[in-house]
Amino acid sequence: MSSTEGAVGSALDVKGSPRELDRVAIRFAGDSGDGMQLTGTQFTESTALAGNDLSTFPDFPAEIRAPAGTLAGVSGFQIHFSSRDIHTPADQPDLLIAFNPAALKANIDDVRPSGMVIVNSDSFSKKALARAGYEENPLPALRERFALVEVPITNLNRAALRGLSMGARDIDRSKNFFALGILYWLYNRPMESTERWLKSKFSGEILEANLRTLRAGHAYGETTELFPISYTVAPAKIEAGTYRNITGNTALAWGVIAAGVQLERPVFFGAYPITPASDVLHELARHRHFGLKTFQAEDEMAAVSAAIGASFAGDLGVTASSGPGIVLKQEALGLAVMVELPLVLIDVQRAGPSTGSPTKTEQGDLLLALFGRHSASPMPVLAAATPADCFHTMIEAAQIAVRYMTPVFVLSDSYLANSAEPWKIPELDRLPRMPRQPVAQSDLGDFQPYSRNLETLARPWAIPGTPGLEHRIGGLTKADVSGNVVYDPENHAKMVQLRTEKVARIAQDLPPVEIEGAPEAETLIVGWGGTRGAITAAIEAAAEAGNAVAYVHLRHLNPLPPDLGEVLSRYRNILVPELNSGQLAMLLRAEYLVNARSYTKVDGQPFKVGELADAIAKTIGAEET
Amino acid sequence: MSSTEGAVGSALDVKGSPRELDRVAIRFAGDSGDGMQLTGTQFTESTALAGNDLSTFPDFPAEIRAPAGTLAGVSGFQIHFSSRDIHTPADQPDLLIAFNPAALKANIDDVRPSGMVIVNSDSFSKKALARAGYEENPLPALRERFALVEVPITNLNRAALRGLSMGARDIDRSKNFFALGILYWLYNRPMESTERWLKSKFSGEILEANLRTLRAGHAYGETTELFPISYTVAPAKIEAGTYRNITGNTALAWGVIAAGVQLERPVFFGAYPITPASDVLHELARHRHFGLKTFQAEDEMAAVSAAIGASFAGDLGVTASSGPGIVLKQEALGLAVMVELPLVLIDVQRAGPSTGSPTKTEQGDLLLALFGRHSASPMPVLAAATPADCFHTMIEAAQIAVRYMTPVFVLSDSYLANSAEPWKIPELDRLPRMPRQPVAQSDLGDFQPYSRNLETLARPWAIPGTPGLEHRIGGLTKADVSGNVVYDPENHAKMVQLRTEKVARIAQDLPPVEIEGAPEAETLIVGWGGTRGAITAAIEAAAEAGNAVAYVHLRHLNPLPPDLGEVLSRYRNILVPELNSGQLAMLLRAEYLVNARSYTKVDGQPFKVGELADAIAKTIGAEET
Amino acid sequence: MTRPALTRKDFVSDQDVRWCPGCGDYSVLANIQRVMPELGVARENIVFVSGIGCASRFPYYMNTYGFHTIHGRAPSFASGIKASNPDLSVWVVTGDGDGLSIGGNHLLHTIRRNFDLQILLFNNRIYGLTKGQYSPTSEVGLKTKSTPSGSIDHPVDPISFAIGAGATFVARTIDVDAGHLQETMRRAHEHKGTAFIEILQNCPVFNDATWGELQDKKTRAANALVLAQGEPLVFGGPGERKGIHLQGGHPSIIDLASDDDPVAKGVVVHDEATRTAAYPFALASLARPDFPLPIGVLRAIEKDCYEDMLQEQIDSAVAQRGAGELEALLHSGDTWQVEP
Amino acid sequence: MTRPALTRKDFVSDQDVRWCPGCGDYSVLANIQRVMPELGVARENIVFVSGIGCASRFPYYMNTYGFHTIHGRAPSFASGIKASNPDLSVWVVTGDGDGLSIGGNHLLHTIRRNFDLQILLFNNRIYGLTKGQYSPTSEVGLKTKSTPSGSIDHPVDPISFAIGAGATFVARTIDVDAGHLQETMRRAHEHKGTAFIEILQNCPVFNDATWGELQDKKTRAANALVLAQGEPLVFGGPGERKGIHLQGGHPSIIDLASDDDPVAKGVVVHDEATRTAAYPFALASLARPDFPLPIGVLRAIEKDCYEDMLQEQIDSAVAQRGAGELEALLHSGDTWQVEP
Ligand SMILES: Cc1ncc(C[n+]2csc(CCOP(=O)(O)OP(=O)(O)O)c2C)c(N)n1
Ligand SMILES: Cc1ncc(C[n+]2csc(CCOP(=O)(O)OP(=O)(O)O)c2C)c(N)n1
Ligand code: SF4
Ligand code: SF4
Ligand SMILES: [Mg+2]
Ligand SMILES: [Mg+2]
Repeated sequence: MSSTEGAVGSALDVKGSPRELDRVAIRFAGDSGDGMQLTGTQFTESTALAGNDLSTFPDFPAEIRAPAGTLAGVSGFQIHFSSRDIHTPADQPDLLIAFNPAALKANIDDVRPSGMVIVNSDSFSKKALARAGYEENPLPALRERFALVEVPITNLNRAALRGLSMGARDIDRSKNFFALGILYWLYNRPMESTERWLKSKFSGEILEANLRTLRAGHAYGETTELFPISYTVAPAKIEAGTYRNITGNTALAWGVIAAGVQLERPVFFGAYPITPASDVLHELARHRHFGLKTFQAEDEMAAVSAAIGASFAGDLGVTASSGPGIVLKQEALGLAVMVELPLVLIDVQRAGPSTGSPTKTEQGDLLLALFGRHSASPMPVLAAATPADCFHTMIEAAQIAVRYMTPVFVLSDSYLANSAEPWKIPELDRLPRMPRQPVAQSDLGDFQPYSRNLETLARPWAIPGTPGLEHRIGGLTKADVSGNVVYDPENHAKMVQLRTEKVARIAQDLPPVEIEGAPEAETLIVGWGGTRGAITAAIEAAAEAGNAVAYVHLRHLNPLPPDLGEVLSRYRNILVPELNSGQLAMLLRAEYLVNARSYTKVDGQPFKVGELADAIAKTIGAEET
Repeated sequence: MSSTEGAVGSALDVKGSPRELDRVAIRFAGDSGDGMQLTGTQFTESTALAGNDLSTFPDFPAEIRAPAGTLAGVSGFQIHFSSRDIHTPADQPDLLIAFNPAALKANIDDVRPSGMVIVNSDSFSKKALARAGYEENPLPALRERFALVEVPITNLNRAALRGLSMGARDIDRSKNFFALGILYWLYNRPMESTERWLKSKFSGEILEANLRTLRAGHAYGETTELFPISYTVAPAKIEAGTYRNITGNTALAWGVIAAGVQLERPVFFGAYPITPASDVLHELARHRHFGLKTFQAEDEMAAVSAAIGASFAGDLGVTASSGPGIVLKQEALGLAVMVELPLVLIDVQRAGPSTGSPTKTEQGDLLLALFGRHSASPMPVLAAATPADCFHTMIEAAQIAVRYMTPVFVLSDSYLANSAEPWKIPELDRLPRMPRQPVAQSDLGDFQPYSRNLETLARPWAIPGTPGLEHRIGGLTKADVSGNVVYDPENHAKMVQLRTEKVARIAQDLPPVEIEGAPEAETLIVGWGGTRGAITAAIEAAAEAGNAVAYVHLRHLNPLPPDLGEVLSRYRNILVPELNSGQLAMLLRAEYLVNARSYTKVDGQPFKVGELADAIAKTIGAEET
Repeated sequence: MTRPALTRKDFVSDQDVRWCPGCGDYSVLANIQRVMPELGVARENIVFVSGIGCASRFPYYMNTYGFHTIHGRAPSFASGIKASNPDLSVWVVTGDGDGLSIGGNHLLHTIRRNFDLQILLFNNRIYGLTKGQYSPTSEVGLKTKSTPSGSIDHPVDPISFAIGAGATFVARTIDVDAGHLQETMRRAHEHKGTAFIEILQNCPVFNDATWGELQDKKTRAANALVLAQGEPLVFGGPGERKGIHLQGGHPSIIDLASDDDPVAKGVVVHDEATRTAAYPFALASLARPDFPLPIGVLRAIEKDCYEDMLQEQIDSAVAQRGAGELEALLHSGDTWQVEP
Repeated sequence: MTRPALTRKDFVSDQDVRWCPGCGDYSVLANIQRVMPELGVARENIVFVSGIGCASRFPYYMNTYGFHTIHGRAPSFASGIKASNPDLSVWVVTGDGDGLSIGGNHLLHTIRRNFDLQILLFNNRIYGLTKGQYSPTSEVGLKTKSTPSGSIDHPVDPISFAIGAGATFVARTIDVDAGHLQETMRRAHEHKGTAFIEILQNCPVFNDATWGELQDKKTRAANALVLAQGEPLVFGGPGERKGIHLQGGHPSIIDLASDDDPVAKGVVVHDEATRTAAYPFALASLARPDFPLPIGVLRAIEKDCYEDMLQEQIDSAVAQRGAGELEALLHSGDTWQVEP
């Protein structure tokens, strides 16, 4: 794209060399129809190619189409990129670009004081202001608090596309690329990836229009006086390798595929659509050439039941849902526990209760995973820590399911599902593997469906179609070894104990607890799941402020790591930050009788680094006084 | 029934005066077809009329018809009666009456050493022995260990009914009444209640046959040498009043009716049949004249949804189920939490997991009640302690539901459901009442569906049909006060907090914790639900053995009584006996950081007094060393 | 009490309507708000109950009582409401996913119990709210987010399903056909028992023009068999005239000259109230492209309603046993006195 | 490999059968164990899947693979099994409660997807296992434990429901009619796609003689319309001869003289494979007491099976894109190198 490079080149001539920054956070905000997610993703790709570390966070309106221009319809996308490694999309954007008054109103309070705010000035009509709930034009007042830049994006875009035969509406649809062009200039990002993407997606006039306005935006940034200077962010020093961006849901889907390949079992994925889990189904459905069977069921009970059926028949059965759907799967999960078949259940947690706020995030389902089935019905529970970690967590869950012949619960959340981070693509033969028990082979001796592997207590996986292994399983209390239906008390107690012990034994495969931060500190932070980025950043911030603390982040919630109790006992205070009302804290207190204190937030939003850092400081302070 | 009295009278002449006992436990055991439950119930009525304190426990085969004569088909009924008050059906029967070899085999090991065993000797054919899995006739060996009485019941019954035109099969069906007659003589029970019952149920030859054989059995007991002596058990000294026998399920059903009367709301009961909860539906369906609407739904989701709909429309909505069905209701319960409507959910717990052992008992659903819904979805939880207590627990639950506008969870179990105890019929105007908020009245000001009562935080119950209160509710996150759909984080957090606080406030209505047994002891036993009888008996036994302990039995599991923490802090050891893997113990440890230890059993059976007494002794011992 | 007559505005709630521009739901909402005042039911006696989906947001926009429940269960909530208070006019709004996918079972049982409800199934043959997965009514081969290589589920026909469930009132109408939609709502309201109505609805965002020929006035006449009680089953585009013949249970199309008497030629005369369900089933089996799609009331018969039979049982129980007395209940059966 | 031919005994498991004496389930079990050897399927390739109920204990008694699942969901488990391994012969056993009450939705969707399964619905019009509550097929007025004053639910007809769901094979048979039951099982096995079979079953304990006239050989001829492909719909008790006439979608009964040619008299000739569902729907609408109850195969048509279409999509994906490569997947889309 020589033209672009030329442009950047000349930018330097005109305005002097760009200023070097080590981190920047940008938020794109506009109406659902303005293509903010797309614009953000494009900027992300380009930034990744520029070699920065980055973290993104899309913030959609709820699963509803709000009237154009209203607050309810505002869609946002934030990207944080840096020359050092970072862990969150940042609490406050340094720059906000707002496509209409509603977008401005919904986001302005988050912007860093005296940060930069770019608005599409063409969109600030009386009507639009009213629809956003502004009595008067807010821009004058904002000039005091921010570096406000008013750009008539709509008209500039129209001007750029003059002469094309497209309709006015189609022309206006391109305006986000004009804005993107400005930002590419402002932060000296390469435009190739976006141009390549446009060419792969569009052709003819639409392609022409988008390319033109993208470049026009770039040129506009370069030439107008509105932007006195541009910025660069040097590549981050990151481990060598091949990288890509990945969201949590894509990582989960790919983890499912990888698990099938690694375990050499076909995969059956049964699901019923639900936000924010649907994308796992969507992604998997695109990969039939892996022999992957996706099944959109009529409801969650059918989805999980079909998956268990497939596991019975020898596939790796997987199912995914969120809050309300998870609850509906619990009865069938209880059966999977009873018949001891491998299965992975993915719970992409969302903000509840009930239908709640389907597009918002929460860690509300930990206790549901542990106790959401009647009677003693133990299931291993794993939680993913970052978008890319979803891939590894899923693979480990599948390995446990097959090695121990048990359904396994995997917890992700809406934040992980939609956030992206750069991911160093792993070498496949380096992926950790567990020894797994082979599928039972035809034998002519008498086969006992509930005989057990002495190490794991797993029963044999005896697959229909294998001569000599014909047997019957079901949800009624099973006799030890034979699996026949019996009701005597001793056997009942023994089977309850065996199932519990089997899940407890998974602990034998867990690595020792890793203590990060300042292991020798007196305060320990214990986290789990998708809050890892925020907690890590907060711990670094706290350390810089002289409040060094130790940090343990749990992937395994059931069973808990065997040495966790000993580790906890070493610390005077234990703080457990969670996006729920204190569920892990409760488990730790009950299990280890330690005074684990909670720092919780249940408002549908991820933790902010600042609030966590404060909480850490307070805990330490609290202890000193 | 002069004839009978005559008979008893003459019995005294022949055999000298009956021996006085202060307690006796009898177990009836036979094939599912032998009418053991009926025989037991009849003996129970008669014993109640005799003024003894009593406790019964039926033990059905699982929900399957097993082949006649097999172990799987054995049905049992145990009654424990005494001249002092008792709390359990007793660990070991003093007398076993076995109608066939299978019944003998299944029950003999429970009988008190050198206790009495009556068998129907006609049923001990080679074939029958084989079907029961006996290689050889066990009777000779038993003569050593027990006072064995062999009665050819089948033939004696036939003889008694000779001359009737009934078919052989019908004649044999009456043999349980012959046996009942023997026992009535043996324990000097009045036969009136049974004769009255027979007359109410049958007529013609069948009535004639049953009456005849009943009396023949009585006369047989009196005249044969097999029974050297008969027994009496003096009436217990119990509080004056009118008494009746009641099972837990009947008490629940009557509690539902009473709640409707007391709250002056029509009752809508929606349920889907499931053992052991079905009888609540069956009982309620018999009382349409209370204006009671019972609805057998197509499944559990429909049952609870219809009940919530009825509550929205102004009825007291109630629903009942067990393990698997409870799990299926959780999604709708989450909605009830969100829309804050009154509802009572009854969980008659059974032994799981999955389909498990449907007719066996367990306390496996406490954590399910608390944490079985996604996200923070708090519900008050109450548990009934005895069969009769089911009545009062149900009424209190309904009062809480309406006063706080919340769904309420009531826990019973299979043991309570089917056991009977004598119950002093309460005076209605003495039943405790809570102040309740009135149903919202038509108002022409602007109505706010999520405005709150300052004391209880309850929102108004605004019933369709009321002019001026038209409003919309639903499962999406609600705006404070207005109830509109909104997604802003502050509101989300506030509503989560309000719902939690509302349930927590119920504690303000709870009485202080009552400490029974020896309050000043160093060891405290904490129990909940249907184990009350066994724990009470065990504590008395332990005290007699010099192991006095304090005892707290919880009805309120959420919220917990406000002074519980302080109470727990007074004791050096805390033992929590539960028929699960330690669910309450976990809550107490997490909430109060006290080292509550568990004594648990999960084998489908209720606690035995003996094993509990031992556990108590061990705990104290443990502490001393 | 006499109150001022209601107008359409009285049924418009204060919430902004949140559907995509061009969504068929707007037209349905507007027309229902128009019909409501004509039904002569006081606002406080009307309840709209829905499940989850775009269509299911309907209750928020009606200034009546409303309950936006959970996915698929709306008919059950409505059953409880109706049983609790039979005087209420209860309207269920559901979608092809809400009503026929997760909610199929409740729809089946609510219909067969014949509660006096109106059930409106908005059929856009797609999951709108969750952003575009195929639904149980989507045609085989439909490419959606969850079926990038095309759906492989044979769709279910809501009308056949409803008749198979024993529905006493079954109709089909079209989102954009204001007159027909309003008339159908009136009929549904008048019907005593469960009135099941499939509304062909367009989702311009995820499944645009799925009912194209029927929504478009120009092509409708050729593709729709518009039903009228007592009238022969005649249809046809400009310049054509055709009729439906039914012999031995086999439907066929016969061409008619403009002066033919359809009935004489063997065209079936529409009857909403045949004794058996054979005829409405035959109508329901008319599927495009071979046949025109029946629009209008396919079936309307009388049958007892659940809530009425329930009330009768209560009344006769009271008549026979007297109104329930708690005191008497607690003392029923064997009791005994313990003297002080 | 050639293996010794199987006999009935090979299909009898070692568990004692636990149904009440006289239960209709015994006869069904015995006859299915008799047919199995004739089907030529190896035991290890047969799977019986059931829900919860008396009938659902069936798998324990078959010496094949078996899965006694949870209440109402058996068709979904079976769908997963069949999708996982289409070579298995998968039989679903369910009841009127299991299949049509809690499980109605899964039955509907499994049927319309047309997985190649045999679904046997044991219809005793009662909940047996839970000791006698009415079911969705119980007649109005039935007094049961849960309806002491009589059921007020209008029953659903399993056959109409199945046809309404788009079933490709629908049949009705009788527990005690050994020959007909075995023949029906053979037909079901041969059919490619979901074969739905209603088995009229007696529950002597809780709903005795609910199918009395049909189970009793003496009265059967007068009350059953036994279907045979290509044969006219003729029935009648001793000394009577009647036929079914279908005009304009209205069924009626015509009396025939012993020498009448039924077809000439307008009696319909049975055809399992009509293009539209109008005819089988008409048959399904024949209800007693007005009409005899059709027994036999009402419908048998060809339609793609879900598992085949799924496999086709997989095969063509592999054909177009090659077998999936994990390495390639992880590197797809935009990636970048970070140099050491
Ligand atoms: C238990 C549960 N499962 C899944 C979902 C997600 N969900 C909401 S609406 C919907 C389907 C909506 O489709 P339809 O009923 O056709 O309504 P439309 O949006 O097309 O009007 C789904 C799958 C949910 N809310 N609850
Ligand atoms: C989720 C759940 N709800 C309820 C039950 C209780 N239950 C078991 S079988 C059954 C009905 C059985 O009736 P049907 O399917 O007709 O079988 P039948 O016993 O008559 O053969 C019910 C309600 C259960 N096991 N699980
Ligand atoms: S997604 Fe479709 S159905 Fe939903 S509001 Fe938009 S246009 Fe209407
Ligand atoms: S209850 Fe009825 S269906 Fe069940 S086994 Fe007994 S007779 Fe058969
Ligand atoms: Mg839809
Ligand atoms: Mg049945």
